[in-house]
Amino acid sequence: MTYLSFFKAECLTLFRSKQRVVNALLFFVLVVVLFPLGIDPSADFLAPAAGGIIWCAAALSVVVSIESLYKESYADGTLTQLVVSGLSLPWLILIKVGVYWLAMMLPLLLLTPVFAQMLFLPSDSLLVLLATLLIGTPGLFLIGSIGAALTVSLKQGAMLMVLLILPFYFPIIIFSTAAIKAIQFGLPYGGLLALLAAISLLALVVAPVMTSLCIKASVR
Amino acid sequence: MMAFDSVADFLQMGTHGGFVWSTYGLVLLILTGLILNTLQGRRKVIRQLKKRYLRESNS
Amino acid sequence: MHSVAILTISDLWVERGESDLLNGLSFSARSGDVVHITGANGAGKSTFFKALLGLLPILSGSMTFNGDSLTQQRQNFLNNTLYIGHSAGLNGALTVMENIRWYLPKCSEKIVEQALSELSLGAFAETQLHALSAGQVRRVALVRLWLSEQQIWLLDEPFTALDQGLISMLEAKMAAHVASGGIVILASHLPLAHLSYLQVEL
Amino acid sequence: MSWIWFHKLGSPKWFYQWSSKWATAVFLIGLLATLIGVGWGLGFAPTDYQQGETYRIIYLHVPAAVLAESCYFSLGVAGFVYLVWQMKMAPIFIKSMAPIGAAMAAIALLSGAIWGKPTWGTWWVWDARLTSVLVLFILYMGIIALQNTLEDVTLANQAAAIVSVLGLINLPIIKYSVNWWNTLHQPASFSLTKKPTMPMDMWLPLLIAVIGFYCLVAGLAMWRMQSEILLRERRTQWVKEKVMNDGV
Repeated sequence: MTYLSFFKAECLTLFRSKQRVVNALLFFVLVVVLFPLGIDPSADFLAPAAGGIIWCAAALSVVVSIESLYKESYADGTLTQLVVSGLSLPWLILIKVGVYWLAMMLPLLLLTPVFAQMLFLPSDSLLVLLATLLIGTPGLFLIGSIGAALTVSLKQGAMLMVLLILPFYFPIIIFSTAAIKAIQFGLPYGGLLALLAAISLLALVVAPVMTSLCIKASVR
Repeated sequence: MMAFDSVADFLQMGTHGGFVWSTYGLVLLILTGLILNTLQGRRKVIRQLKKRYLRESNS
Repeated sequence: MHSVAILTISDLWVERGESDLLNGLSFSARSGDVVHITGANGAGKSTFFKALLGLLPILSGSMTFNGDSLTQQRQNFLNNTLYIGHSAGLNGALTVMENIRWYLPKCSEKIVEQALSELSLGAFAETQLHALSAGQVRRVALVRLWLSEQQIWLLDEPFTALDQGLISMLEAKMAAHVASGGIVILASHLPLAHLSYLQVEL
Repeated sequence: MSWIWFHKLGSPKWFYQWSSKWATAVFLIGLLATLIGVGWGLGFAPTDYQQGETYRIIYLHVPAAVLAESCYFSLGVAGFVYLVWQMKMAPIFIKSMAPIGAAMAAIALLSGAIWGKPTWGTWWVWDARLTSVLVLFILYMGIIALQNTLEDVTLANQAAAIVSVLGLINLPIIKYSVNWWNTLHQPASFSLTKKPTMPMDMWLPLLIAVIGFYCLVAGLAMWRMQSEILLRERRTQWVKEKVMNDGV
């Protein structure tokens, strides 16, 4: 096994099970739709809330779908093979999470302008929204990966995983929606994007190591 | 030297006695629960271990 | 030339849940050795492999690899080791060929196809693994084993779901592997028919 | 510097014996100090010129809030110690401390809400402090849930340690972000810190109550850790003798 062959295998596996990604995206769409349906369809409410709605929907669909990231490899023994492959487990995890991020975020970023339009988000905010998604979601995926590894050995781990991980998403959601609010009020938002980047970078350093510790403890 | 003139005043706590006293009641409840839970957990562990050791020495 | 012990285990104890396992297991393996670990269910055969691979902490005892502590040589050891456990460790979404090529990217397709047909899997090269039967999946794991370059094979119950012909075939492959300087450590409740081996009872 | 204390602390047997000597005393001191502090605050401290008598909730609210955060900090440190040195006592500490911390956070939240109604006219405001204590409470519940769900002890240890450490890294970020978010949404009109400095005879009982809570929590934690030690070390001879001979 090499890092490259693992990367290829991951891409192939995800491509074969694309329904998983499609489901997560549909979930995202449904959560977005819930807000106009459940609260208020008028532009007065939606326009200022649009950034927050899209972010909440994104965070929820990430946390729900990433729960099964390691489930199948755990069941079929490939996770054990990764641990004993002699390659560095944190790097393999980074590849796995990275591939999943690409597969889910590319379509999500393409969907976002459509929903921004439907939620009456002013067009100058759209770019900031896309920037926050691009910078902030790696943090969501990396933190989610830890949660997925924590609960990989549980059959009914989804709820526990959401309970554990969602609080760690709060800062990312707060800074992202704050950046979108900032541009709507004509305030500077660069600092907020930098904060988001800092959180994602911190997660990039910490999460693969933590995930690998959990996985090593789980596959025994 | 108490800050209140009478027991009635003390129980009244100005205008919001209900709030103050219900807080104290709730906290008392939670803390007692925690202490009882701690002591009971200890008894349970010891009972459980005793049973286990007795079974072991019998077999 | 085969006198130097590559892997030495001495007085190994591992804690697993309620009990201490392995009973101070000791043996040493030189290149060319087949070590056959036997023992009742729950005696710790799988536990031993997990301790060897660093998945379980050891309670006491020592393990050395090429004369150095195994814990310090872990990476080196894992690079020279191929472990096949109870589950085959193959990805159900990938085809047979993709599975093998994922583990062995340097192997050419031709060689893989040859090995596949040897195990009568030739027709399934482009079949996704979850469409195969348990026995077939087991055989794919064997293909991976045969094409690997690792010196040490760690096989946990390798004969499960194999018929008599395949068992003899696997034994022959093990014989060939140790003849070329390899080491095989296997745990199984079956005796080996066609091999000379070092038996370790747990 | 001698590291012997560190190694001793890592030994469940040593800790059990050491804490047997201290747990009850510390708990009783805590109980006494809490009663003195709270009683003083309730009956003898002067009336607040702004809030009247209602402010007396502070003598429970502040100690609980302080403890909720201190407990979480200690969990994070224990998690770190476990991940780095695999010290046996660390997961025992985490498991024993999490429910106590959760109780403290619950007290802080409830007393805060009840205090809020007469002073702010509402049970809850999305104030930075309240929100971050709420997050803290959820984090505690997460750790407890994780410990109760994972059956493999080693895995549960590892998982709880990891979540604790993550929380330690994340708590300042959460606090900062919530603070930030709060100032964006509404001016911080209900800040405790903005009040004029407390007179001596108001904060002295508060100080005593805080110290009392600390001791109370320490005593409880020792007892809970002792039970956990007995359970985890059940296969050792000393636990067997302890349980069978003196019934502990």
